[in-house]
Amino acid sequence: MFRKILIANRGEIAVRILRACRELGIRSVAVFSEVDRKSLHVRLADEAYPIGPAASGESYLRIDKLMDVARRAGCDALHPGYGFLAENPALPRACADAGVTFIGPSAEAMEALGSKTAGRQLARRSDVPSVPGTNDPIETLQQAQALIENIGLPVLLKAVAGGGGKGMRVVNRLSDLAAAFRDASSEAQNSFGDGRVYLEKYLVKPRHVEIQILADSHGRVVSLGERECSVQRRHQKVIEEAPSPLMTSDLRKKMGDAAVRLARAGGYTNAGTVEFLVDANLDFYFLEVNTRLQVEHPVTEQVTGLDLVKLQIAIAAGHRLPFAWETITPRGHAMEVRLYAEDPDNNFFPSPGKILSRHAPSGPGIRLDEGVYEGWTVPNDYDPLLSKLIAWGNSREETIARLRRSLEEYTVTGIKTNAALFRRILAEPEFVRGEIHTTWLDELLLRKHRAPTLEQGSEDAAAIGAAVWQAMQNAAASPTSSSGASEEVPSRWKLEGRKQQVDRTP
Amino acid sequence: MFRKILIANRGEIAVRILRACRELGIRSVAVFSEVDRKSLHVRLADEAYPIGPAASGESYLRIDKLMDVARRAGCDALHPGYGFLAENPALPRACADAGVTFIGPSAEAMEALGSKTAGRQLARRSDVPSVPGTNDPIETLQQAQALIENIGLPVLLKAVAGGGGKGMRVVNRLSDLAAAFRDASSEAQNSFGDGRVYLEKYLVKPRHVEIQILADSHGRVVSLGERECSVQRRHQKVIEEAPSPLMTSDLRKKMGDAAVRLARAGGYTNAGTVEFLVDANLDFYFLEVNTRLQVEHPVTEQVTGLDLVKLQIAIAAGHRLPFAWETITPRGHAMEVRLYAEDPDNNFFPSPGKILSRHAPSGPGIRLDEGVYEGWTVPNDYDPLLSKLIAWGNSREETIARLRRSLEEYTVTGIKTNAALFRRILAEPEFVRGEIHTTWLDELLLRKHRAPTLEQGSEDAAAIGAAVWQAMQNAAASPTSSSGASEEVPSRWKLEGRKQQVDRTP
Amino acid sequence: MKFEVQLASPAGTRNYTVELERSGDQWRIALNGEPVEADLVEIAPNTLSILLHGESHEIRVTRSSDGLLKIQTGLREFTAEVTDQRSWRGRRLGHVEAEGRQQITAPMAGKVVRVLVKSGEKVEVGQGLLVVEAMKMQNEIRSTKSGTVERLLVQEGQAVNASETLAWIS
Amino acid sequence: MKFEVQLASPAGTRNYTVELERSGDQWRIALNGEPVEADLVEIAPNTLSILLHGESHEIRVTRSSDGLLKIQTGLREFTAEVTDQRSWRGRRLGHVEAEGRQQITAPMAGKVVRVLVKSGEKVEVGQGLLVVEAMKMQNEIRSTKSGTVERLLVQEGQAVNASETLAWIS
Repeated sequence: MFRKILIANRGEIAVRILRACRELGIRSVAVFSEVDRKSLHVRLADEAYPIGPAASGESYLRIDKLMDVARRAGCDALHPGYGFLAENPALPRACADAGVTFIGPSAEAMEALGSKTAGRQLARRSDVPSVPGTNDPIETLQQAQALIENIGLPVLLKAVAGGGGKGMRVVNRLSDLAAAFRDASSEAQNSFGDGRVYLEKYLVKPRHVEIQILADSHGRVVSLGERECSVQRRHQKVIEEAPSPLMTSDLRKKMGDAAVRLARAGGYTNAGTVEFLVDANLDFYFLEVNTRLQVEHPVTEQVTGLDLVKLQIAIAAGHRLPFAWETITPRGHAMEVRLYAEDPDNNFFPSPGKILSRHAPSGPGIRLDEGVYEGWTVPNDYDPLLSKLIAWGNSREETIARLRRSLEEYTVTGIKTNAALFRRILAEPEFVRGEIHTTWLDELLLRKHRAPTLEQGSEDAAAIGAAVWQAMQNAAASPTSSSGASEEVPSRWKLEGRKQQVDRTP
Repeated sequence: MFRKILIANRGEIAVRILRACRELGIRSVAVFSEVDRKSLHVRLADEAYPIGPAASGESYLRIDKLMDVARRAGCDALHPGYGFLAENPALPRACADAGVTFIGPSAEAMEALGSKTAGRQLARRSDVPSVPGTNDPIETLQQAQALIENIGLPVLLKAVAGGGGKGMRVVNRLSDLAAAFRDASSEAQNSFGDGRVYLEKYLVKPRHVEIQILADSHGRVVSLGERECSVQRRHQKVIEEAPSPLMTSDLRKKMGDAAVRLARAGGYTNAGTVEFLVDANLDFYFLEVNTRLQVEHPVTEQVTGLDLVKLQIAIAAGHRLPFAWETITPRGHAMEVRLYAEDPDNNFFPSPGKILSRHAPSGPGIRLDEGVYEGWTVPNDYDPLLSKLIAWGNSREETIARLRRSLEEYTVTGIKTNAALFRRILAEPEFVRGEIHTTWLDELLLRKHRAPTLEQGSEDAAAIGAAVWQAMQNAAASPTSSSGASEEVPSRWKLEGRKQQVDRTP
Repeated sequence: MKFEVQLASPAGTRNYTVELERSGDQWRIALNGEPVEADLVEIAPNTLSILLHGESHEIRVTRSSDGLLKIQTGLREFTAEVTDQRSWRGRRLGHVEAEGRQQITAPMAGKVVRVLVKSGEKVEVGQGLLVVEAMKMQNEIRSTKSGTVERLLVQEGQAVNASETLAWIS
Repeated sequence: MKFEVQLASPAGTRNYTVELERSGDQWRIALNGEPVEADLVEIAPNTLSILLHGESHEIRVTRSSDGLLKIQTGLREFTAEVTDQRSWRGRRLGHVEAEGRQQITAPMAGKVVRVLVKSGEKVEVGQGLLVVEAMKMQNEIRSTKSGTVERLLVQEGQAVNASETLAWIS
């Protein structure tokens, strides 16, 4: 087993990985950019080293700096997490050169499966059905137009190197193509350092269902079952669950077999995810392979009882997958919501800043994977993912009830979060019935939102609270305040002054 | 199903119950004494009502006040939690009179099984082996002496109404009897309002193993398997786990059958626990029945996947236990540590006070049931239980690793906690091998404690941290400090002044 | 003390009169002229627990940059304006129409990655004006009125702060 | 600035010299005369994160009532006395013996539920003197020396505060 693992990431996933290291008795080494010195992963790691300025291109994406830390700290393995360099074959190559074990697939398997276009080619050869589209990156607008004439609109532009909804644009009209191509390409360049995009047919109202696989270096490949991730906003998953509400044991077997076949064909090792779209006829189409740990891996952990990060480490260390895992049966239902620092009332604009206070939920069936704490400042430079709130229950119904309950307990002040979005989604009858698809949420958000029915008491309490808070502020600001009666005059003048500065209303 | 449940308790268990209510869509009504106005259960409940001064005899033990709140708030059911009135038959009687459903057994079943002496009588009649001792409360010292001559020393004095290690004393020498009798009786009187004690043979190095049962009002009684609670300090459980490391499927079946037999004989309904001692030959002896939810119920929940509080509510509402639960199979291993506000370096003296800061662990396999938050003042008037930290893992080994990892993340300042005790226990080879018994921890604490081997770096960091903290304090206190160089002179004088006030050393 | 409180949320705007009298640690409270049974304590800075006729509510208050208060309850958020009654001048939230010159401001700190319009160009309400990247997401900033781009104050590649003016639409 | 730091824990007592020089947000640090590579930031009030030769440590500091510091690290706790070197007068933690008159103080607030000795009675070190109930537990307060109960300052049923003197043993 390894002695010391370099965690080439930040935020909640770095914390997740160092927890696994600690449970295995392996030392964890964190890296941090200038704005991450106070981040939770630095606080909790055994060791931590600076790797440069905030911009990820100057820090978390710098393979040379990571290798430098690995050498300096004497690491014998490296875990890439997700995002940043996790799907860049240059990282496992650099690790091999430095004699550091990369916890993930080989560079060759990454190239064979991870690149969206190569993955599609391999799927075709492995008899795994895939969505009609290009097999190669698009180089010119003319090329894209020619393809669209072939397969018809709508189409989806996607980053070759991408994931997480970035560098992705739907094209409904030919006139939108140029702008979409430019946007997708530039976002891909900024996010992954690779601006190439490809194009595929955009299925209408499909469901996103993915298969988690594990493959050891002794030829065993197993499927751990599916996750449904159809609730997406602008192609970004926001809720994931296992099992999928639409799943039948027959379909699960077929999709699992297809995923295992594809992984075998690509010589894949370690944890990976094969993403599919499923249509109304329960026909499934290969989408892409994520050659790394997924953000949503906890839902699989909660229903299987397995620790995927520990299994990744064991596989990288050359251990065999015990046969028992091939027959693992899921228990109950798990669901994850991704809490982001963004403002759902204001077009989901990001909301970095200082967390002034927070109350995190806990109790039966609740797991929180996060990289934040009270008093920490969420930087502007990275993903707005704050926390993954994961609920487990005996049934989908109980799981939803627990998520709702824990979202009611969850409070953060100082920054905005999208918690209210989940409160809304979890109350939607369609969601509760499991009738979801990949554009369901975007359509929901276009409908007029009726505010949750609130008893009058809650609004009365807000009015009273606001007045009392103001009275307390006035009293605190006024030096002669403690007796109460004299405080009104100065506070009135303060209010006047403040009111005059307010020159716009929201 | 019920519409509104009165939670006749406080602290973590009140929070646990109100969470179950919320998940079921039932309104929760909290009660609070004067010192509990800011407690978490009051903040999280749907409604909350004051019931008097801090002393529990004037608040949480006042049935009249509880019934008054139930009437005022229109509650149709009452959950007693554990402790306080949970095992007092007067409470279900008062509920019946007020037309409020009591979530627990009938007053008659409580009397038949809950009283330690009546329980022993019933066990004898139900062919359940029990520890030699009295069947009735002891009234005089002479009576006790006569019994001791019969069964021999050592013996254990126990409160008839008791639980949680209170009102309990071991007697090793006849000369200690008088003081032990007085202490046990007075503690029992203070804790339960009932000073009666009884006496039983004190087994040497037995293990404490208890069976969780559920019984509906349609005659079905099921065992949910065992919990081992042998790690105790002064008869107070501090670590509980499921399954028991000593358990065999044969013994589990025998103990489960005995527990079900006893519950049936007592006409028991709702959740209950039958406690046994198990000796080195795997012979088991009935100890007592706890006619309520146990503090340690989460370990059973984690391995069975069941929500015991929701099941209690369903049973009280007249629902049938589905047959499937009878065949439930535990998965993995769960362990709970009880974090108390007490100082393990200072004879475990209680440590109430304000929680200045805290960091609560989370992540895979971790559940935290608690009633505290940063900024809250732990009152001096109740149990020092702050939080129950519960870990689940695929194996006992993984569970212990997760507990250790989460205890390293857990920090509290402002008050002392016994977290360091668990760090010590979880590192003990005997504990890791599962070689524990009910006096194991008390014996461990008598051994000289070698401090955990700490790398020098950690001590260096403490020295540097202390100096920098002091320098920052000096700088903040000195009005001319911001330039740095001039701050030494005033700070030196401040230090001098402070040093002269320090007239004793610890 | 007598306060006018105006609460605004997507569901609408409501006005309340709150009269407060402090006696020791307790507040005596009248809401819209009616005394209410309320017990109010400060749980943490800017967090109040209110028991109102027995119902347990928690209110978190933050002052936003425009001087108004944001009030968070368990499930909802309000914008509140609290004024001492004697300074009440009939001004109401949400009564100012999107008329005249409109200032377009950055909703968060970030980098302008694309400017979609030119000075002098005609724009529709809701039309994209620029794209600001923050937290790895590209966010389109839209016009709040139909009119003409009077002035563009930023260019591509420029870093902007939250609330910084990006353009004027007239 | 130069400080003497004395760290005490059940494992023993150690002395350190820490020299500090502040330059902007950073500290230049020498430990026992040797410069150390350390990066130190304040995470929260009284919580410092220290990267010492790459190792990540977290230190939580609280001042106890006797003026000494309690230092919590992840796994251990120390009592620290920090003194500016020029005021260092050779006074050391733990060097005062249990000699002369001993003051018995309440370790926490609570109620005296039983007094086990009488004034003038001879007691052994470790012998129980009184029982104080706090947080529903009865806690025996023991004599820190062998000698005579010189004075008993409390009686049964009396409430006591933390650190209040309960008795004198001479």
